Amino acid sequence: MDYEFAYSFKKPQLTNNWILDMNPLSKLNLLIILFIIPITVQSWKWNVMIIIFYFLVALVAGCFKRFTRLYLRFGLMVGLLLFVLRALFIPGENLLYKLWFINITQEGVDSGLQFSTLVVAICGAIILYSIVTRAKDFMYMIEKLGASRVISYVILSSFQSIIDLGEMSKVILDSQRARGIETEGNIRQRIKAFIPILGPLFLGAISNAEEKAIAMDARAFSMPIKNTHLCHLRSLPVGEKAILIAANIAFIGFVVWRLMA
Amino acid sequence: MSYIELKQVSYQYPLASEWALNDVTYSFEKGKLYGIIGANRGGKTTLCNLVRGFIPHFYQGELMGQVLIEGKDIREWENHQLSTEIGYIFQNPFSQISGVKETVFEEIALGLENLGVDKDEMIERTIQVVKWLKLEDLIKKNPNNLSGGQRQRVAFASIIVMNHDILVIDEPTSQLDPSSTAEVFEIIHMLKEQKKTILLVEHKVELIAEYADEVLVFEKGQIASYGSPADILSRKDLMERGISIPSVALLGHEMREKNMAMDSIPITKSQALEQILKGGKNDD
Amino acid sequence: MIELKDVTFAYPNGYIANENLNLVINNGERVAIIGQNGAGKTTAVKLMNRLNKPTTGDVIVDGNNTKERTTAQISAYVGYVFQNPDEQIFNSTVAMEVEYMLKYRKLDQKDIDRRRDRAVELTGIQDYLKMNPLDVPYSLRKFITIAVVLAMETPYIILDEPTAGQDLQGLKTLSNMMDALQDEGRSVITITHDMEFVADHFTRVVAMANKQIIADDTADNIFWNAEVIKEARIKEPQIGEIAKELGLKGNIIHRRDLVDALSHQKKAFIRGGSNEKE
Amino acid sequence: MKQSHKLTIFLIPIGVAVNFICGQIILLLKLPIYLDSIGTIAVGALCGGIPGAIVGAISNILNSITNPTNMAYIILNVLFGLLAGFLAKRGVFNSLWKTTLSALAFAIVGGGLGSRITYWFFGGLGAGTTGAITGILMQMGFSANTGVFITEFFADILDKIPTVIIVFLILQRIPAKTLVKLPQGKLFIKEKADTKGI
Repeated sequence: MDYEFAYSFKKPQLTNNWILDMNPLSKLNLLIILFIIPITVQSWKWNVMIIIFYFLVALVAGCFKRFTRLYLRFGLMVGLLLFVLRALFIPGENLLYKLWFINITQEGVDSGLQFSTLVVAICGAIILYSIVTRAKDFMYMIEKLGASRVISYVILSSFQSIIDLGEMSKVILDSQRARGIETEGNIRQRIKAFIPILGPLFLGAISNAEEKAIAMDARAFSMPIKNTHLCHLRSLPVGEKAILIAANIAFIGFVVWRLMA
Repeated sequence: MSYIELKQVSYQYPLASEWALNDVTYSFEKGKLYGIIGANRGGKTTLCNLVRGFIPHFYQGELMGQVLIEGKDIREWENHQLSTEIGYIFQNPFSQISGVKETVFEEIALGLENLGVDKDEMIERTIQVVKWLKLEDLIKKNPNNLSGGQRQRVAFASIIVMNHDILVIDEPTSQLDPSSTAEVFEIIHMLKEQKKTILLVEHKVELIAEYADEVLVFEKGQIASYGSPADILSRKDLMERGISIPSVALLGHEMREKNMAMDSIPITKSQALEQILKGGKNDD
Repeated sequence: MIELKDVTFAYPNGYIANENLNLVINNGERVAIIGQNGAGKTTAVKLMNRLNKPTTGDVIVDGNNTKERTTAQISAYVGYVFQNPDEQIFNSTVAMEVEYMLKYRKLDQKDIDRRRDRAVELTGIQDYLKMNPLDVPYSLRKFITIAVVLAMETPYIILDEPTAGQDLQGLKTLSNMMDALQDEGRSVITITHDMEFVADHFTRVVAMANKQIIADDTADNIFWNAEVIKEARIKEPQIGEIAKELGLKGNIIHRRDLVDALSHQKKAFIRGGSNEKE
Repeated sequence: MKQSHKLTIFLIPIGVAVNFICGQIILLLKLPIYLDSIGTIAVGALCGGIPGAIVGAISNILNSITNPTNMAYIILNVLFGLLAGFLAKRGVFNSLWKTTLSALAFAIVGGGLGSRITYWFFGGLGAGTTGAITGILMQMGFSANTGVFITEFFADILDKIPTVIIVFLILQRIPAKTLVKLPQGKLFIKEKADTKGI
């Protein structure tokens, strides 16, 4: 028996990385600040600085690889596209290049740079938050704020359902292939294969949901009392509280200053 | 003393044209293991749903007669009260895992969280169950990645940790291989030794013969026969009605037909061996 | 004929599920594949209809190397009934489910009717044709997916755990169905944990353990082979266990044989038996 | 908690997962459509507008983890769920032609309101193929406002027609014994339903 593991639940679940261990709501607070700054500043240089800052945070939090993979993909797919669209299509006075019926203008390029860095900077806050915060910790805090365990359950089991149904769809694909349904043929055949895959997936999932409802009920899921938690988070350390207060005051000061200017 | 009592109970599922249970009267006593057998659609699972209160609390439909749990009508029990009184385990190992916990240890403790048990007690009780069911190797694993047999053992642990006096177990092994089946039956055996009241639906009559105190045969929504395993499972006429009996019981009948001495029809392997050896000696 | 020649199968992630499988299944043969979960039974039968493509070695189905065909093409030869019927059913009535592939293959209506009626008769689901398949009880739902495969009239039929959750009536239907198929010269390959079912209905048994075929023999030889039983972690039929404990000879696994042996060799076994007991 | 609502709790995650998995199936079958609101509309139809809206909202939030610009459109997914619940009550999903017509209603939300959102948040040029088409329309002389409406409305109706037809086909196939347990399930039970005991 691994008592060390079993008794580890007595203590708060810590990773010993101060960013990861920060309270989910503190992190949320800080990232909301980072979310709003680009909107108030409206300068692509600031946006770039904030974007670089996200990478640093990810590095310190030890999630550099995971964050970079997600963020780069987003930057390339969405950020780049937003830039290109504006550069190509926004009309203006200063023509840089003419291509068939498309006019690339200085105004377009400027607006593209401004807008795409803004979107990437804002979205970085959300992506970073999803990387440095575990869903179950976030839900724990939401429950502490008074939400019912049903809400946590629905959100957390959505994640697992995506995995489970993904696995299930592979099995179903196999079973329909085995039956003779062509899934690699021409487009008509492939369209025809959609219902035979989605049908059993959805119908099976519903009957599983029925069983799950019963199974969870058997485990007192419908108990009308407040539940306890095996895993808990530590209460806010003084240092973290201080950082939060300082950051919020600085932020409000900053916004006021920008509005005055 | 009767613990669970059914008085002239009939039940029809919504939209169904037939009664799933039809005028069933029986009383279950405390601390016994009831083996429930019968052909499919005989009413076994309906009985489980009824005793656990899923009928009428989850399934609608028409319920007549009375189901009394500890003397109180099932309709008067709140559903959540029943979840603290009666444990329920069923065949599909996959839908019994919550899907929201990352380790088996947390999965097992989930029911205690819902009951509002405080953390220290929760940890102790979970440890106890883990040790009791020999799940030590699994506690750190993700319950969503386990095999069917492992999941079923975790499902048992997740219910046992809640410490019910009554357990309703519906075909727990029908999706498992023989070695997992043996593990599950070891668990059921341990529960029986703890004097839990158990209603066990199971197709594998060999196992019912081994473990049950009483056997109920369901047929077309009614209790066709009931009695001790030795009485019921030795009856050859059950076969003709589509209900299996242990192969050693059939062996006993065939030996009798060949005029070989048999004091009684065996229902377990050890009884069969004993009978054969004794019969042989008597003949000698 | 289905032929597995030195087949090894590894998943894309590198995990080897089957090693050096060599197996020949002839037309009209009935084969049970046994062994505990994880032994590689399901991956092995999936090689037969190309759901799994051999990593090395070849699988030949009636002259077709599965490497050169799609699963949908091989499905004209090998019918496969999955363990869980709910992973396949999607039509709104049982009849539509059984007819779906026949219509997909654009057979003429007369042929469709004939095949459907035959498949439905063999599986005993006549009364349910107009129902939603998911309203049909689970144990019978399995027979719907069997009927779907039977209607394809393939020379080879693979059944994955057909006995799970079946009662005596279900077992009887299965047994009659297998007899009828064999009479038509079709092969049935069954994965099962139910050793009584194997003892009663199969002569040829393939035992698997640890990704490999460890024995391919008659049922009685398999159940009397202590090493195979141990390695494949099988629970042998009770009759066999009793015969063994009594020290009887002749690889007995059937009730009738045990009764015969007991009535004929009474003296012999008593000596053997009492020696053991005392 | 009412019995019928109990099952809803467990269907919401399923709806979310179906929204995601449809995308994966489309990818597997290499089909040129999105179909990312089947789960939302199906749950909306079966369990009511609010559960549908919750499925839409959760799906949108999870989608936003990889592409946060989706967050701007969360209201659309919420409205799809509500609309599905409403239309189901009006019996729309009980006939194929009404269902097909309902694609128009979904496209007015998805394309109409969606194009407003693209206009407000992204000046009409959102990220994605529709953005490129809008751009071309703008070059051809349409205003950003009109351009984005035209492209997104037509893109959306192309997506919603197969979506609602698939939802219709799925709803038809749900067994009566399950339908009776869902809040709006009774709307889909056919009259001569015949189920034998379980």
